[in-house]
Amino acid sequence: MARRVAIVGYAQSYHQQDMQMTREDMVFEVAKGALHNAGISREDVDTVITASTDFLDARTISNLYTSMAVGAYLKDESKVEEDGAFAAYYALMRILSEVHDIALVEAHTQGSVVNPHLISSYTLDPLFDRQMGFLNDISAAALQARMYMDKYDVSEEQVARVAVKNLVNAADNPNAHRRMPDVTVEEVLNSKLYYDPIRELTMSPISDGACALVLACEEKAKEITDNPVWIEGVGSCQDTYIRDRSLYKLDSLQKAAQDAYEMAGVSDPFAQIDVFEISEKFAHEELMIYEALGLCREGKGKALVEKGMTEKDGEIPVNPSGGALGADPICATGLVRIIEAAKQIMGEANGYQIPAYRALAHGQFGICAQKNIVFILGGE
Amino acid sequence: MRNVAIIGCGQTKHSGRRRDVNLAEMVGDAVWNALEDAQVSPQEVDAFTVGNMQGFGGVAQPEQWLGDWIGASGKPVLRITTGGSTGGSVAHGAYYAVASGLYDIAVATAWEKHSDSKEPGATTGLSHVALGNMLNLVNCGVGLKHLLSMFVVGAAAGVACYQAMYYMHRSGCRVEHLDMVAAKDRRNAAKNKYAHLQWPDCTPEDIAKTEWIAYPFRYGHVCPASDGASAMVLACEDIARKRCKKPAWIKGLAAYSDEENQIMSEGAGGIAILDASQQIGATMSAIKAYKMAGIKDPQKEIDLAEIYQPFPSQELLFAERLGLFDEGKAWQALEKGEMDINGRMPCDLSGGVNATNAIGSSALQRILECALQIMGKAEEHQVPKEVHNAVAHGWGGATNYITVTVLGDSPY
Amino acid sequence: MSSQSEIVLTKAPVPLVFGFQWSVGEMMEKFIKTLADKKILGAKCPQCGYVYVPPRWRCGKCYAKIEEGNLTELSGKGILLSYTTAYVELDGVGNFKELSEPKAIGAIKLESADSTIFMPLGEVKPGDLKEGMKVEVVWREEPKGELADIKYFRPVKG
Amino acid sequence: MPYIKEQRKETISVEADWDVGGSTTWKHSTLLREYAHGLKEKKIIGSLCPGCGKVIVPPRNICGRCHRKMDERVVVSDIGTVTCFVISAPVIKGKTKVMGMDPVEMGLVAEGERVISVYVKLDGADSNIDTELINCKPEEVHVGMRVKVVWAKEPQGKLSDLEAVEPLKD
Repeated sequence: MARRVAIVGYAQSYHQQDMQMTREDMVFEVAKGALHNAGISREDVDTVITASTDFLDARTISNLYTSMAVGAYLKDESKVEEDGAFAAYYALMRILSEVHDIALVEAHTQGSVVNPHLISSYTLDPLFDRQMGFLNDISAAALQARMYMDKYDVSEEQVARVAVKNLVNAADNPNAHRRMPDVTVEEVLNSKLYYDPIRELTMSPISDGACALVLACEEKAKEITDNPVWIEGVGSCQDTYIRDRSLYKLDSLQKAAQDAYEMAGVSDPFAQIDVFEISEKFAHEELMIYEALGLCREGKGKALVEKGMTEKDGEIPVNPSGGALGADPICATGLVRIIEAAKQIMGEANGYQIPAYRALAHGQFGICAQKNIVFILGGE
Repeated sequence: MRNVAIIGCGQTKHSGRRRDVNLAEMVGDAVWNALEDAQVSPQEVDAFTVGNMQGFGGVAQPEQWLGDWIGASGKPVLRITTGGSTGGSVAHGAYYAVASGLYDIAVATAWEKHSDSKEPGATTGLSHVALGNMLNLVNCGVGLKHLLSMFVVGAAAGVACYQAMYYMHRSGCRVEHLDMVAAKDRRNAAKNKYAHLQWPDCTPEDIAKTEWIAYPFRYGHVCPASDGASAMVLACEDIARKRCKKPAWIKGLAAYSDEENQIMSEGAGGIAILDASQQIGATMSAIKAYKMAGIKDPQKEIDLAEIYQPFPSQELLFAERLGLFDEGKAWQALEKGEMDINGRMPCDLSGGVNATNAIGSSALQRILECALQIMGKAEEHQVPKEVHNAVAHGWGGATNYITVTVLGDSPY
Repeated sequence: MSSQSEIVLTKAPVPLVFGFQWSVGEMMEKFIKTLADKKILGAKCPQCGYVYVPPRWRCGKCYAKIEEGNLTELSGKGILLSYTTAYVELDGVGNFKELSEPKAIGAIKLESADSTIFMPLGEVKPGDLKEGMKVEVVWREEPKGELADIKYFRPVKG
Repeated sequence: MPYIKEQRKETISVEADWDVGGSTTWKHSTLLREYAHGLKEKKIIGSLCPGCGKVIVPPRNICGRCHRKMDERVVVSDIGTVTCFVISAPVIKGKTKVMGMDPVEMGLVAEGERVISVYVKLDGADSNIDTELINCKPEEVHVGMRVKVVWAKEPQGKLSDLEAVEPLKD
């Protein structure tokens, strides 16, 4: 990369089911919080990138009435209409270009405004799949899960163990939405069945939440903080539409991860990365993500869970924060992963801290994780 | 800083009803035209930036479905949207993708297909902008008469009416000047084979014959709702010099937003602190973009402009904000023919948004048209002079979002 | 992040429904109209041979142009790649409605096609569904050249 | 109008609905309600930014310039100045439709009347409110005109209590 860019401040809301707060206030608080966390003022910021979607916010031009709240007034501003991790990616590009030095990134969704699963059905091919009427992100994930589980002989118990790990982890994270310290595999397997094998506890909850991040170029970062987290690598990729891709694997994530690893000089992610924060919208997806990230061979994701390797105290902890199963304020989810990964490196993950020098954060968007983005973060 | 150039442009024919194609095919047409123009194969493209306003066409995140149609599967795709200025923001996204050094060739594409909505024109999308706010007003007992006065004057023109009145009051510009702008843009559009409202010999008198919407706007002043898509191929310096005889360099860009002139805030609270014709965001964006481009006197150094003007008053107003004319003097320049194709500062030779408005794509088209003029590929509406520098403008939100892009025939 | 202001929940007092009418383009029009003859069309890429269902004019794999002459008639039989049983259904306003009778949904690869299509399954108990199972299309009694002509897919008997 | 017409093949369409009303619950602050309630006592409430001292009517939550909450409330005058106006075309029965409704038929506007919509900066406020100007001929309205709020006969704590503005007579 042409310049080193660091994360120097962050903030997130207490993600919850139905936040008694307007979108504007929620955005204001995280933006203010991130600037405060970085110890800078709005005046120091060069560019502001937000992430939200018109359908999920139920407002066309979703950023229109939050520009003031986020602090974008008379700033070079833009909006990414997908996961906040892509907003961080755009902000990174803006700083790398040397046109801007400090960027504020914000992302939010209030799932309580309109059911995001309904909106997911609006992303389908309107000429064919949407006309059929039954496909949405959950039913598509169910087809994906069945295909993956049949192909690699993965049991429902193994998938449930992923959910248990993340939901128990979420209990230690005060910002998470679904915090279940005592949840068991049985409880997961007995939770409400939506589309077989997807159950209430093997899919992410519908959350309200927001988060914000401050990125700075090297010289500014060093002025701002003694504890910057450097972006060492990034990769992003969009897969083919669901009709024409292999559903049982995440090719686009694999490609995104390869790009990010290459940029960061990571040849063995298992050994070289200390903690992973990933956006698993469904429990089975986490296993597929392990494989796409190169943590194990194809179809062997279940073994990592069986051996407890991705537990908080395992060799490669995944989602010590509880991940997307712990809270899923759609557009904020990926950006929260970046924040959680950065917190681990900064040593600020109170209650779920893992000794970490290098971390991976993953964001996704679209049905069956069509679009993926991977960040590799590192400390000094 | 890495230099970035536009090396290929593509667009579709715009019209009120592109029912011969579906959305994916329409966007595909524009992208394939751009790749062909740039002589770049789809395999060579490193990244895509895309955008439209999803409420207008009813498909959420349409790039996930139509990504395959534009050669984007297996590639990074970034969706950027900012209302009316979406196209400009998408182009800026592609600039930053290349300028960052992460990618060498990026495609920016933006589109709108209004006819996919059953409601006329852009009703669905536009009403969705403030629907929640309007309902809050209703719940707090807004008077029917008040709503009526908002709609009777607003109808299609909305806040632009007020903006025009503010501007006219300040500058002394009159309705006849709006007629002149509209006539010029429709004549210009007739020379642009991709434009929508084409009227070859349109005169200001023709426009003056059309009915009033609300003073100062007549039906003849207003932009159409178009179906169409546009795309550009951007590349880093090495590739641009190798592949393109005359690339259009992006020399400066900025997108500063000014919310204090918005008429309404979240939950229908007031703002409108400044009058909507002040447009500090545009002034600031222009200053920053010119500075980056090394342009000291835009009146002398800029050869032509593409201004985002759904309404003719905006062409005059923003031309001043972009520093192309003295404050309050654009209408006098118009009278002297300075904004015509042979004039000192030709504006919207493509017909601009006033003639073609596929909302998401409109601001990208402004940049694309400047690039065509620099590359000498504007065909019938090519300006008969050397174009060294051109400025493109985008405008959106509720009068608050701006994109300004300065292009040149050399990166320095 | 503690201060929480009081909020008002705003619902529309009157129905507010927007309609969309997507034009389908020539390839898709042919596909839909041909359903009236109980035929499913695919499009075979002349360069890489990938067969798309429904048909389209540009290959997303190798980017070659696909012409009308590349349209190919498919058998209406295929194999089940995956399946799920729906216990709920999303209504038009985003509520999950419990289904009194669970519905089966399949991901199907039609014979000599490469795309996966997502279709309702019928005449089969959820427990009998198997990956790799042969399935066939069941047509509406009087097909009219609409997408609804495809009623569902069922297992091939025998 | 002699626009160049083009003929194009039209393919068939497929359809779907987007039930915005049914699927959405918007979350709003209580500010507008607070403002409407104030109107019952003929009080026009604005929010004051403790940073820049600007007063916004109706109240809003956040000052973007100062990036801080505008928690203070102030009452502004019901007299103000027209900063901008727009005059409608004559409203004609059966021709002018607002959201499918006919304003003449509903008795809201007289046949042939030209509605004057104005932006008014009330004394003590820094923002404009949009309202209607009544008891004034379209030829007479001008920027800088002093106007006064016309209150409903029996204010009920609704936005409609602030009916319109009319020219201020000295």
